[in-house]
Amino acid sequence: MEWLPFSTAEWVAIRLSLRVATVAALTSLPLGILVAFVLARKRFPGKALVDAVVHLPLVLPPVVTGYILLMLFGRRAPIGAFLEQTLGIVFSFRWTGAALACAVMGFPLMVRAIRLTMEAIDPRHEQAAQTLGASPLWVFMTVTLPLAFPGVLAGIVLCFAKALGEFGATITFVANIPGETQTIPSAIYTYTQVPGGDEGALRLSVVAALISLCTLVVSELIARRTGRRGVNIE
Amino acid sequence: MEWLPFSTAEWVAIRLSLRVATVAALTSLPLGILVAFVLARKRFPGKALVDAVVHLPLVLPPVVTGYILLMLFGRRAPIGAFLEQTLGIVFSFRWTGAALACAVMGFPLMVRAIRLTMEAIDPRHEQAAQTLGASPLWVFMTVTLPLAFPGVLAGIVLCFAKALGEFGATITFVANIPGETQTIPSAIYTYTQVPGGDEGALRLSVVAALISLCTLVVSELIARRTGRRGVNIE
Amino acid sequence: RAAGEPRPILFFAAASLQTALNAVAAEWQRETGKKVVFSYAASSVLARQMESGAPADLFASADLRWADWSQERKLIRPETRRNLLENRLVLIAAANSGDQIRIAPGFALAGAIGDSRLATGDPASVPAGTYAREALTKLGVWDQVSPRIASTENVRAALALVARGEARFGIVYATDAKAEPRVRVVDTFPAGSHAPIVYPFAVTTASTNPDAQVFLNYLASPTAVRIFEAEGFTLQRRGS
Amino acid sequence: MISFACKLARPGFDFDVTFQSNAGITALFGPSGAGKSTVIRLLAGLTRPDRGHISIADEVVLDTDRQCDVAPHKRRIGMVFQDAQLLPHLSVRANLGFGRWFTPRDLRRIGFDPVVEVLGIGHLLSRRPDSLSGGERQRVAIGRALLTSPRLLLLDEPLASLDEDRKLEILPFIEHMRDEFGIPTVYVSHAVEEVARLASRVVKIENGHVIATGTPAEVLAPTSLAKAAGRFDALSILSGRVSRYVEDYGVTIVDHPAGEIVVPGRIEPSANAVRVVIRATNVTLAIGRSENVSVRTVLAGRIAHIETDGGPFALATIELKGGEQLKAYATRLAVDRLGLDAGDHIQALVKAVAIDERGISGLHVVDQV
Amino acid sequence: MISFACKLARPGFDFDVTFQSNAGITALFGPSGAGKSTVIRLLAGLTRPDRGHISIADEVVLDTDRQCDVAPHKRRIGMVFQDAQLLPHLSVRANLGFGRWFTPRDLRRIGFDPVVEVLGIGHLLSRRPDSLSGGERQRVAIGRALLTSPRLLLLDEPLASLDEDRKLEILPFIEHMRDEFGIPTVYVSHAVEEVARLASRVVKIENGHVIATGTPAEVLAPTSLAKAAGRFDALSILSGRVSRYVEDYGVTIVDHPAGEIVVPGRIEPSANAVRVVIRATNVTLAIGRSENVSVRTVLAGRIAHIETDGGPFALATIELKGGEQLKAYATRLAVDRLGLDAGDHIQALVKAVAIDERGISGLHVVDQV
Ligand SMILES: Nc1ncnc2c1ncn2[C@@H]1O[C@H](COP(=O)(O)OP(=O)(O)OP(=O)(O)O)[C@@H](O)[C@H]1O
Ligand SMILES: Nc1ncnc2c1ncn2[C@@H]1O[C@H](COP(=O)(O)OP(=O)(O)OP(=O)(O)O)[C@@H](O)[C@H]1O
Ligand SMILES: [Mg+2]
Ligand SMILES: [Mg+2]
Repeated sequence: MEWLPFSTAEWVAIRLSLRVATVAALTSLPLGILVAFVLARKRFPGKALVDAVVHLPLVLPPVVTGYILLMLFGRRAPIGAFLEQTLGIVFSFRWTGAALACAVMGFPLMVRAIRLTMEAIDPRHEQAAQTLGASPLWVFMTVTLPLAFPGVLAGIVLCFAKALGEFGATITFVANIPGETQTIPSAIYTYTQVPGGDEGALRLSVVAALISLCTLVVSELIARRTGRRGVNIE
Repeated sequence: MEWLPFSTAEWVAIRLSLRVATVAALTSLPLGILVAFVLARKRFPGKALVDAVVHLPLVLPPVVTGYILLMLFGRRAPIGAFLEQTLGIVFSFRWTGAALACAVMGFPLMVRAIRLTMEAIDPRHEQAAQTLGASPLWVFMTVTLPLAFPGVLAGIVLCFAKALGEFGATITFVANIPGETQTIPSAIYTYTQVPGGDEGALRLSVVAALISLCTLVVSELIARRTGRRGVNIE
Repeated sequence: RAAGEPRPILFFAAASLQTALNAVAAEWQRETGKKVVFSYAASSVLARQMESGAPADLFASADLRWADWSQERKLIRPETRRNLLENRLVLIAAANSGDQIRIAPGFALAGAIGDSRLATGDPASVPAGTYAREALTKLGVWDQVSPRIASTENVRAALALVARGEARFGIVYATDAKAEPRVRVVDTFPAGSHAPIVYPFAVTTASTNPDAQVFLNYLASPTAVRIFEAEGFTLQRRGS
Repeated sequence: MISFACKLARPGFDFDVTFQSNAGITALFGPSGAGKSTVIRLLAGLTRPDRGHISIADEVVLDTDRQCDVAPHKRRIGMVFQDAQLLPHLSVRANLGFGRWFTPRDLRRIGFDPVVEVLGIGHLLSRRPDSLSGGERQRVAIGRALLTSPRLLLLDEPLASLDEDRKLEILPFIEHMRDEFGIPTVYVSHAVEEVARLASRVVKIENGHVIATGTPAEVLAPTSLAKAAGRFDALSILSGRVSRYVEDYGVTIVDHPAGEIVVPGRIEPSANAVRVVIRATNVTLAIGRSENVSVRTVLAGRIAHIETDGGPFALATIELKGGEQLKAYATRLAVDRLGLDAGDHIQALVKAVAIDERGISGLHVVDQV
Repeated sequence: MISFACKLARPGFDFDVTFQSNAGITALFGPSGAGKSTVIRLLAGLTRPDRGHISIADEVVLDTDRQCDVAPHKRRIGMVFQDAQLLPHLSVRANLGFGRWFTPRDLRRIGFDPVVEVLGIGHLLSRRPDSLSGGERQRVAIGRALLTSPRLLLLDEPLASLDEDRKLEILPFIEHMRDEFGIPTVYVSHAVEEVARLASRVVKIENGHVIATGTPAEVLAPTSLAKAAGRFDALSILSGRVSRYVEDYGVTIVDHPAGEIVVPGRIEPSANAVRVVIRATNVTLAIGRSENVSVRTVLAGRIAHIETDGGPFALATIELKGGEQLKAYATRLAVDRLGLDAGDHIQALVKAVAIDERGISGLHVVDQV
C-alpha cells in the first residue's frame, strides 16, 4: 500500500477508527433497540428523565462527556473497577474505551432513529401478530423489529458516522495513543494543532468522508433491498 | 436573579445559547425538510453524494467543520464576503455564526429524523390526496409534512440539543467571545481549560442538561397531543 | 455597548492563561474603567481565526510555533511581540501516591510507570507534550517511556488523568500542577532539559484599538506580575 | 366517453385490457384478482402501464407513445379505493372537504349537506378515521370522492361492506349523480343486481383480459349454462314504459308488449323506458294460464331454445312478444316433467316481490310509516 | 360455549352487549357501525371493555371484576380482520405460516395444502401482501387464521370483497372446519344467506345493543313486515331428511312432512337433518294444485296469518304440515286477487333453482365438466 499517500501511523489510525466505529455501532445496538422500544411504547414515571439521560451526550460538550466517562469507567472508578475485576474488561487507554466513548456519543442518535420508526409502525400489525399467538417478545422480534429495520439501519449508520468523527470525549477519556486509541479524528486534531499540518488533516478528512460515503451507499443498498416496510423475513 | 449561583457572564452565555440553539434549529428547518424529502422520495444520480455531504459534519471532527465554515463563511471567504455585501449578513465572530455552526452540526441529525418518518409514510395516503386534486406541492404540504410531523419535531429537538452541546465547530468558526459567541459549551470549555474550573463547568453542564430536559418534555407533550399519525389538521 | 463608550479590547488568548489574564483584566478595569473581552481557545484555533479576519486586538499564544506562524502571515506586529511569561515543566503524580523519583539523566521513569501510563499533552501538537518529549529525549529516557505515553488534547486532560489515578505520572506545566490539589509535584524538570517555555504576546496587525498596546504594557506592570507569579508563572526578562 | 387500452406485465400476471364506453356508468365485473382495481388505478393515473392510451371525455390523459401522461391531480377524478384510504391525520369533515377544497368554486356542483345526509355520516364529522367502523369509513370515502365534483367517478367496490339497507340508500344517490350531473362512472362490483341496475355497459374481465363487453343484458344474461354458481349472476333486462301507479296497492304497472309487469313501489311515469332486471332464477314457466298462483306478472312468449347439460339445471331462452328475450332457469327435472321444448308457447311468471329494487332504475320505494 | 357480556362507553357510542351461544357458528348481524367489529375485538382481547366478562369454552378469558384478562396471544383465537391486516414484511407463505409456527405441533390440526388449495392462493405464496388484490388479501387472511388451528375463529366479514364463485368455494370449507374440528366460530356478515347457512345462532346488534338473538329462523324470519328493503333478509329455515339423490337430474330430494323439497346438487344422505333456507320472496302461493308450472317443490300448508300494511307487500305465515313455519312475501295486490286469508289451505311453491347453495349446509354442487 506504499503507493497510497498515507504514513504508517495514518494507516494505523484508519484501521483503528474502522474497528472502533464498527464495534461502537454494533455493541450499542441491542441496548439502543431496547431503550428506543421502551421510549416509543411504554409510559412510566421518569420516562422524560430516561430520555434526557439518553440525550445527555448530545447536549453536553464532548469533553464533559469524556470526564464523566473517566469518572465512571476509569480504572479507579466504580464501574470501571468492577468491570475489570469481574469481567476483565478494561476501558482506560484501550481501544475498547474509544469504542465506549463513541458508542455513548452516538447513542442518542441511534435511539432516536430507531424510536422514530417504531413509533411509525401501525399498531394493528402488532395486534394481528398477537392474535396469531405471538407473545409480546415474539411480536417484538418478528414484527416490531423487522418493521423498524429502516430505523435500526439508520441508527447504525448514524452511530458509525458519529464514531468516525468523535474526538472530544474519546481523547478525554482514553487519550490519544497511536495504535491504541488514536482514531482518525484524533489524528486530524493533532494535525490541526501544528502549523503546516493542514495537508495531513485534509487527507484524513477525505478518508473519513469516503468511509462514510461507502457506509451510506451500502446502507442505501440494504435499505432499497429491504424496502420501505422493513426487513423481509422468509 | 442574584439568588441563582450564576455569574453575569454565565447568564449571558445561557441566554446566548438559548438564542443560538433556537435560531439554529428553526432556520435550518425548511432546508432540512426539503433535503429530507428529496432524499426520502427522489432518485437521482449523485444522491449518495448529497447524502454524504449532509452527513459530513457528523463524520468530520468538529474542528475541521469549523475550519471549513471559516474558509467558506469567514469575512474574507467567498460566500461570507458575498453575503455581507449583498444581504448584509455577517457570520464571522457573531452569534449568527454560532447559530450557523450549530445548524450545520445539527443538520445531519435533523435530516435523518425527518427522512425516516417520511419514508415510513404509506404512499397510498399521498396517492389518495392526488386523486382528490392535490398537486405534488399541496400533497407535500397537506399530507406528507403533517404525517412526517413526529420526525420534524424530533429533528428540531435533536438540532436544538446538538446546538446546546456544540462547541468544536463553534469555537473554531466564531471564537469564544463572551456576549457574542460564547455559548454554554464554549464557557464550559473555558472552565475545563484551567485548574479549578470544574465547579463552573459542572454548573453549566447541569444547566444544559436541564434545558434539554425541558425541551424533551415539551416535545413529548406536543407529540402526545398530535399523536402517532402526525399533526392533525382541521 | 453604549455609544461613545470606548470599544473594549478583544484579546485572543490561549485557554491556559485564562485565570491569570482574567484577574489582570479585572484589575485593569478597576484602574482604568476599560474592559477587556477575551476569547479563549487553543492557540492554533486563534491563529487561524486571525487569518480569516477575526477582529482581535491582542494575541497570546501558548505555543511559539503559532506565534511564528502568525508573524509569517503578518497577523501580528513583530515590534510589539514579547515573550511575557515563562513556565516550568514538572513531573506529577496523584496527591495520595507515594511515588518518589528524582529527575536526572537516564532516571528510571519507565520502570516507575510500570504498566500504567504517563499522561501529557500530545507531543505532536500540544506544546506541553512537545516540551516533555524534548526533555525526556535530552535525559535519555524517551525511548523507554514513549510507548507508555497517554497523550491528551490539552494539559488539563492530562492533569485529570493523573488526578483520577488513571495514569500514574504526568508531565504538565508548573502552573497547572499548582492549581490542582489532587496532584503533587514529584520533581521539576531542569531548565536546561528543554527550550524555554514561553508565552508570546503581541498586538495584532488588524487592531485599531489604541488601548491594545496600553494593556499589553500593563501586563508587565507590577500588579500584573504579582498576579502571574501567584499563578505559578515566572516572568521573562524584558524584550527577549 | 372513455377509451381505455393498456398493457402491463407483472410477474405472473399479464394485463392487457381494451374497452370503450360512453355509458353513464360502466361496470367492471370479474373474479378476485382479475385486474379490476388495476383498471381503476390506471384510469386514475396511479399506475403507469407499459404501454397504453387512455382518453376521458375526448381528452387524452395518457398516451405512452406520445409521452403524454396527465398527472392524477389534473385528471379531475373522484376515486373510492377498495380500502377507503382516508387521510389519517384529518377529521372526517376535513377528509370530506379535502377534495372539495381543490375544486375550483365554479366547478363545485355537489353540495356537502345532501351527501352527508344520504351517507348517514353526519354524526361522524368531527371523528378521526382511525375510530370509524369499516362501513363508516367506506361511506366517508364515497362522500369524499363525490364532493370533488369529479369529471369521472371511479368506484372500487364501494358498497362491499355495507348492509342492504344502507346500500339501498346509496345506490339511488349514485344514480342521481349520473343523471343529474352526467358524471360518467366506472364501477367495480361483485353484486350482479348493482351492476345491472346501474351500468349501461359492462366490461367483464378475467385474468387481466376482457372476456366480454356489452350492455348488462348482453354480458350478464346467461348465454350458455354457466357453472352452477354463476346462475345467480344471470339476468334479463326488459324495457317497458310506466303505465300507472296503483295507489291502493303501492305497486307500479309497467307495460311490456308481452304483458304487464308489476313492480312494487312507485316509479314516476316518464317518457323514458324503465329497465326491469329479472333474474333467470326468478322466472317460473307455466303452460297455459295459472290464475291460481300469487304471481301477477305473467309474460307471454315462446321457448326459443332450451339448453341442458349433465347438471341439474336447464336454461330456457324465451322470446317474448315484442322481441325481447327472457332467460329462465329451471331444473332439468321440471323441464322434463312439464315436457317443455323449443317452440312451445308458455307463460313466464315473475314474482313482483322478487324484483330487486336495486335492479330498477328510477324507483322510489314507498316505505310504510 | 361462548359467554359474552361487555360494556364500553365511547363518545357518542354506548356499547352494552350480552349474549351466550354454544352454537358451532354464531353470526353477528347488524348495520354498519352497530358494534360488530367491537364484539370481535373484545373477544380477541384487542380492546378492553370498561366492564366485562367473557368466557370461551368454559375458560374465563376476561373478568374485569376479578382483574382477569388473558392476553390475546394466549386466547388461541384465529381472527380475520375486516381489512385483512396481513403483515407487510412477510411473504404470503410466511403470513400463512406465522400463526401456525406459534401453534404447538400437537395442536396443529389443519393442513397447509388443503387450505391453500381451497382459497386458491397457491400461486401467490411467494408474493408480498402489498402486491395482492383486495380479494386475494382477504383470502390469505382467512387462511392465516385457519392455520393457527384456533380454539375460536373470529371472522369479520371475511367474504365481503369476493365474487360469488369464490364464496361458494370458501363457505363449505368454513363449514368443514366447524364440523370436522368443532371450532366454534363467530361470524360477521351482511349477507343473509351466508348467515342462515352457517350459523346456528344469530345475534343481531344495533347501535351497540343486542336487539335479537336466537336461531337464524327466529332472528332472520320476518316477524313483522319490515321495511321494504329488509324483505330480502327474511327467510325461513326448514329441516328435512335427505331422501335420495336423483342421479339423472343431479338433484337431491329432501323429505319434509309437508312435501318433497327438490334441491339442486348432491347432498350425502346422513342421519342428520339438513337445513334448507328459503327466502320469503322465493315462495309463491297457489290455491289448489298447480301441475302446469315449472316448480317441483310443492309444500302443503295452511295460512296462519297474513300481515299487511299500507305498503305494496303482504307477509304470509304458513303453517306447514309437520309444524314448521314458512314465511312468504307477496304483493298485497296478489293476496287480494287470490282472496287469500288466514285459515286457507294453500300450496307453497318453491323453485329449486332459486334455493341458494349458500343456504344449504352439506351441499356439494355438481359442476358439469
Ligand atoms: N405490485 C404488484 N406486483 C405483482 N402483481 C400485482 C401487483 N399488484 C397487483 N398484482 C396482481 O395483479 C392482479 C390484478 O390485481 P387487481 O388488484 O387489479 O385485482 P382485482 O380485480 O381488483 O381483484 P379483487 O376483486 O380481489 O380486488 C392480481 O392477480 C394481483 O395479484
Ligand atoms: N376508537 C373509537 N372511538 C370512538 N368511536 C369508535 C371507535 N372505534 C369504533 N367506534 C365506533 O363504534 C361503533 C362500532 O364500531 P364497529 O367497528 O364495531 O362497527 P361495525 O358493526 O363493525 O360496523 P361495520 O359493519 O361498518 O364494520 C361505530 O359507530 C364506530 O364509529
Ligand atoms: Mg380490487
Ligand atoms: Mg366492522
